[in-house]
Amino acid sequence: MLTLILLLFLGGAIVTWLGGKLSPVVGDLLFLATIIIPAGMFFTGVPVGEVTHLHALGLTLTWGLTPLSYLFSMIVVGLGILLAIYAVPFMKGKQKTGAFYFNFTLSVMSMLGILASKDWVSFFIFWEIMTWSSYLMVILNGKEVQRVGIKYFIFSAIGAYAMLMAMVVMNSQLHSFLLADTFNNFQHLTTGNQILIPILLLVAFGVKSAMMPLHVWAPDAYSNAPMAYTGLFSGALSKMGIYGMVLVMVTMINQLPEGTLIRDIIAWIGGFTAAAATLWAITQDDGKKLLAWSSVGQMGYIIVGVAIGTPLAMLAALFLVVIHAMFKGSLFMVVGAIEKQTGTTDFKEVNGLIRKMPWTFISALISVIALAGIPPLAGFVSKWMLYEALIQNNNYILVILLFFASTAGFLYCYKFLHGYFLGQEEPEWAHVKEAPVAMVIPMLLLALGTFVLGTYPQLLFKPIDAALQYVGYDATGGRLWGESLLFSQWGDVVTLQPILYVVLAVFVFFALFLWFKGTKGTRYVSTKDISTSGELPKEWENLTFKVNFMQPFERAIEPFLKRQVDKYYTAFGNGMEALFEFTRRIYTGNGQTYAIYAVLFLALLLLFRVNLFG
Amino acid sequence: MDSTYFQYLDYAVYGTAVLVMLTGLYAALVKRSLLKIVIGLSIVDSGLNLLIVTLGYLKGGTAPIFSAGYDGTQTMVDPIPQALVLTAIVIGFGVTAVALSLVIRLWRHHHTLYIDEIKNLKW
Amino acid sequence: MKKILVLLLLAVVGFYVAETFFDIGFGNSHFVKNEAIKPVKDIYLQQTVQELKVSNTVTSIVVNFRGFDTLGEVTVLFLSVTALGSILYKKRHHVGERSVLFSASSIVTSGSKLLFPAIVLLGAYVFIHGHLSPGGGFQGGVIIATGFLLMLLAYENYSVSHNGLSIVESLAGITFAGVGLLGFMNGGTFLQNFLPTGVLNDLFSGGVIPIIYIAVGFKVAAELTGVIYTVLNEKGEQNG
Amino acid sequence: MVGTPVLFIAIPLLAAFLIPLIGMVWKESVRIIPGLVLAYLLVLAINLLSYVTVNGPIVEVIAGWAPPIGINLVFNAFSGFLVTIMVFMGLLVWLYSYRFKSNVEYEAARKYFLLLMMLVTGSVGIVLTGDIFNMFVFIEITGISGYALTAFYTGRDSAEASFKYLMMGSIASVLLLLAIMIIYSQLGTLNMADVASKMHLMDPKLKAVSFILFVIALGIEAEVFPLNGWAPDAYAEAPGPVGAAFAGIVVKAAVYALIRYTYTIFDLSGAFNLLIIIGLITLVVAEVAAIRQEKLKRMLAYSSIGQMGLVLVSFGIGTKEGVFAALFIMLNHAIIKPLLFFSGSYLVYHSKKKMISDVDGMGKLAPLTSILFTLGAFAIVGLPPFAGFWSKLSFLMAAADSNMLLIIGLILTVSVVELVYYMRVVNRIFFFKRATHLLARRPTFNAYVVMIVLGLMILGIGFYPDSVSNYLHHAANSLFDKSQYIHSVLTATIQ
Amino acid sequence: MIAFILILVLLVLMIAASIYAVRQKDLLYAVIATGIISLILSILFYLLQAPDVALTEAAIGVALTTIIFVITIRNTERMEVEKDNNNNTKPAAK
Repeated sequence: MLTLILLLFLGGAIVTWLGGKLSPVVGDLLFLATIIIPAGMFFTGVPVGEVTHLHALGLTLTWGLTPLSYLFSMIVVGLGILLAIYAVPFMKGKQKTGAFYFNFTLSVMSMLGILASKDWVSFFIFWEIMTWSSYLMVILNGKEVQRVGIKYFIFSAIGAYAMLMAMVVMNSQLHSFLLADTFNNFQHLTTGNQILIPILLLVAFGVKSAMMPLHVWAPDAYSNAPMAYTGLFSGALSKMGIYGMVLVMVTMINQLPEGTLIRDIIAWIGGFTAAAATLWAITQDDGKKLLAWSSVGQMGYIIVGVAIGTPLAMLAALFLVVIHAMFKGSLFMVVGAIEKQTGTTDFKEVNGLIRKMPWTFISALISVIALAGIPPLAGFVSKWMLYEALIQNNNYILVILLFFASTAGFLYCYKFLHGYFLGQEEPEWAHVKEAPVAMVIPMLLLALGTFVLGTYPQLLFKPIDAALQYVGYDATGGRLWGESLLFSQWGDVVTLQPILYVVLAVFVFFALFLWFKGTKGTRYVSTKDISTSGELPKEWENLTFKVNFMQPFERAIEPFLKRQVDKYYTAFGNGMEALFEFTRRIYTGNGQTYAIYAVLFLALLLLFRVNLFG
Repeated sequence: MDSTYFQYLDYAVYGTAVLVMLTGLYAALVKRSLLKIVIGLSIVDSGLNLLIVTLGYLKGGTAPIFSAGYDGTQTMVDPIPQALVLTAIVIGFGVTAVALSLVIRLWRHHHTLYIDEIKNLKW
Repeated sequence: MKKILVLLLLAVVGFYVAETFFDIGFGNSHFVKNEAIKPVKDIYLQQTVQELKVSNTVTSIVVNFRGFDTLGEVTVLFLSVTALGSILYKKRHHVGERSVLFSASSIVTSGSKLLFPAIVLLGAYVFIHGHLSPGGGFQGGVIIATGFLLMLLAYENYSVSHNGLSIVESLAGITFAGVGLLGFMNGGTFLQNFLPTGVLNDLFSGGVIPIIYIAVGFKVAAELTGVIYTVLNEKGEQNG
Repeated sequence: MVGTPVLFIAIPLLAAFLIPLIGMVWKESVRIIPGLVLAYLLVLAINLLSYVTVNGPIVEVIAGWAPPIGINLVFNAFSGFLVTIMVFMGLLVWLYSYRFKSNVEYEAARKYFLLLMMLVTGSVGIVLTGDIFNMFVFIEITGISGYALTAFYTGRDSAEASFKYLMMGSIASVLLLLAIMIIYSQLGTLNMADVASKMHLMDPKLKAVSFILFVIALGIEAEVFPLNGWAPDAYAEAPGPVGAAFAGIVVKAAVYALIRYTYTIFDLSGAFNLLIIIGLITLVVAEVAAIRQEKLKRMLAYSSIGQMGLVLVSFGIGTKEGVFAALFIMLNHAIIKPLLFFSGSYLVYHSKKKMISDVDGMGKLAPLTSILFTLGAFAIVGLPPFAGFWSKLSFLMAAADSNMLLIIGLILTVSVVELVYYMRVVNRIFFFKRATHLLARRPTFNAYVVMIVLGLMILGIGFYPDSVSNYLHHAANSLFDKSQYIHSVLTATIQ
Repeated sequence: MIAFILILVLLVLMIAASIYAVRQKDLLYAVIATGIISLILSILFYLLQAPDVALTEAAIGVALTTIIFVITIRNTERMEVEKDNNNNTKPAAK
């Protein structure tokens, strides 16, 4: 069944691509069918625990789902379907639709494949398919392909090759590629490899989950890919790194004496990622970039949770994994819709869309609230639990760091909301209409999902619980989430509902208030109509008040921003290229020189004959 | 031919062959003219051929031909290196001819045989 | 600087190569003294008389024992003619414009005319008697080619038919390979002798060996003539 | 059995001698006959290969003298496998250039196809022969065909490339003859199996010297690092299909020779380490040089050299898995690199300088060619699920089994470099704006067929690697079983 | 004795000829020197009991190789240009 689903995806991708050549409509329909039919089959037909075997090159490829991967695969499939529906109107009239559909489908397939892999070989195969299909997406719009695309690919390749190395080393000593075998027999590895392999794997997964020194690809790649894909990219694809990290943490690191040290380091890296990425997000003036940095930051939270590794922290992390997929998916869709309708995503240019695109605004609002971690939405639940877990674990400084990140996060949340939707309507955007229904519904659904999960977190806790128990966490009393103050104090059935009702009432009240008050009496001034202290602004000066929106803040954090890792990587890259350039001058172009090399080599070998051959 | 004198030659022939090869190789590696390089390579071939034939030589041996006058007692020199050298000479000639035709082509193209001028392809 | 480096390298290489050959030794049996080592040359020297009835051992090696090498070797020559033609290929042929090495005096021209048949005959003799006396297909072929060379140099307008050359060359080559294949069909292996070997030191002895050597002779003659002809026809743009 | 190995040599030679004759009356024959010959050889190779995998090696005696005396050809699983690849590639190269050269005059076309056929024959001879000196002769046949083909286009700098090639080739043949004679002077035989069985009797000093000479001589042909200066020039300046033939056929033969000497003939333990060292250096330098190239074909050439370095490292591991991986890499390289050369030469066909920047925006003009190029690029850097991945995986597994962690790390690092330069080209093809307005040349029908066949093979091996792994295992076992090789050759009789 | 001296003289001549061929700037003389090397070589072959090889070397090395070298020199340039005076005499590259 699983094989069939993957094959359907693969075949569908090709058929879609070919069909798109015939007629765009056929391509659209085939694309939707390709995503939805196998996805439906996945929900209905794949039992957890069923195992399929394939053989290749003397290796056995084993496929099957575990509770943990089932949790992740629901994100993939769910987000995949919604984004597919969203993508059809989004891509209408654009070029390279065929390539988009093809890579989209392959991405979904490869992610499911990763989750279904029970051995490292197929894990790696799908991992690489995911990498190159997402790479092709990143460069799809043809902007900055050499810089952004290559950067993404280099980092992905470093990660993938680290994984490749780890898996062949494990295989050479344990004679098995099965995930379970390598985890269970981890102790049989030599001591050096016991350190080396988890580090390699953490690098591999750290790249995909944009862990701090390895994150530099992420903001560019996220913002450069088509928005219909970025939701999947940030929401699901980066979660594959988290999936791998969870596996490594609970299986390998736990068996290491140095495990706690590694955990601490990773947790700190995660915390730092969260804080720094948040600061970066604040300074962005482009919605895409802002969300991209925000994604990196959120991954930082998740990494902290996974690294701490107490049941509560894991619970929080996995919860955040799911809802991050939802609200970030929704937000990227929002940006995509704005891009589609207005043609730009720059805060400085777009504003006041609240009336033009109300439904988009509502989904953005809900998602942003979830992102900021404000109760009663789901973001709050996960963050609360994360802080709680950290405090239980005596990681007070880390808590402060995360708290700082979280608070700073409000700034960019506000900036995002304000940038697009609030403020004056510009006449420039008078023609803008609400996005097509097929684009609005997926984002609304996702936004509402965060709402529902904030209210009934048990819906999600149950599968997470199953997953965690599968990877070896003992549940006291059958449910891990009981450890959280949030639920043990207030009971887990009603939980946050009272708060919710109050908030909802206030919300509805304001909505009604605004409805009745209407827009009468509002004075329209140009957004550029600001005091210039007697100096006449020049034509090209953009004096929108959103320019340098956060200037004081930016000035405050300037010293941090100066130290970008990106710069060091670039310098390193340039240095390498210079070295390479130097190296290739060995080939002087003079045939005689080559002949001299040959004689030189001959002389060297003859001189060192004894050392070589005894 | 008196074989006693040949013991003094033990190293002389090999030494000469190697020296001739090295001289040719020196020309091929250092001289700037393409033709000189080809000449050098053909000198290397000469030295090599001498070396190989010398290898097959046996003191007091006769040529490996059972002509009518052969009495069946004399030792014969090793015929195999001779056969190989025969092949090598002909092949060497073929390669030299190709090399010279390339030299002519390069002359046509560059109007110089100075090898430092002929490096459009590099790095 | 470069010269010194090269000299140094050559000294190292020369030292080791010379040392190796001094170790091997000169003029005596240099094969490793061991019962397992039975040098192939002894078998050759024995079998050439007993089996093949060819008195010139080098011939029997070149044509029969290691005849495959020779097939490859004539192929190399054949290829180098082709290569020459391909490398010096020009779209327009300047027929008759040949580089002149020296202006031949009448003595030279008439002398060449007289010498030419003699040289060709000598060449033919050499390759027909290849299995009996020193010489053979290569040597004879080269001698014939020298005859043509003489004619080409002496007579500015002397030309060799390109088609004729390639017909001779092809037929000779086909004879070689064909005889090889006939042996394959008759005796079971490629190039195997399938004719009666006759009596030692007889002109008609050695089975297919003379046939192959004559083919080689024709082929080499045609090919070398072709080489010279091609290069000669390459009239330089300067210095001419 | 349908034929014997000697036909691999005899038939092309016969055809080569026949072509000038038939060409006089029927001009088109000069194009067709080489193709027919290669097709026949392919059928022969496949038949013999399937026979050999079941019944063990075929040892063909030539001129009726059993092995230590005469020359012999050995068609076993290892050599047969390589021969099959080579003949197949030869056929594809022929098919590709069949119309490609249609604008060339009769004389030039005759020479081109003749030389191409002899290039394949020489390489096949190198692989098949069981005699040291005979191998030298075949190396020379290959060499001369190679020089001539490199210099085929008169307009370019091809003569320069060819001259470099010839210079190195001449040095190689001198060293090769020296090495052969040293062996002969000690063991009194030229037969590989015989030499191998007596190698332990040889003075270790002489053994080492002759091995070193062999390594340098064959290393020049196999494009090992300090000896490969000629290679990028020759690849880049030769006509596109010939570059593919070099990558797919000639280098394979040279590597085969090197491996045959290391594994079967010599018994030096340090030889494997030497292979690893030179392989690694070759790999690193070639890939590093490739990333800074401005011309497409040169880049592909350096990449090809790098792959050969990887093959040598893999052989140098010295285990059966290592050999398996090396053969797999060779197979993949033989399929993928020609595809890259074929499609790449069409992508830059319109330009005179053949720069990498000339591929800008070709994705729109020549979508199929571009996609095939991309497929090749993805496959050669080892992205799953294409063919290159499996060979890379098996190589890494073999290396890991021998605990060569540092080497794995180094090779993977170099792979990143490789990825970068291929992806840069792919990006240019699809996402850059065209710089010139010259029209792209449409590939001929034959070229399409060839490229699509290669593309399908890449996909086929990628999705179903078991389709070839059986042959590879047989080949690896056969290379590894030295005593069986010696035995089968020395007991060979006239069939 | 005579053979011994003859061989020695030939060897010395051969080395001398090869060095001359390498050092001579006039390529025509250099080629003739290589022809002389071949000639000496073929005599040496004869003395080393290899008449077949001697014959071949005499025909190919002395006659043919020299001739094609000479033809090539006629078609290209006669004097070798060395680096020392390249500013003056080196033909301008295209």
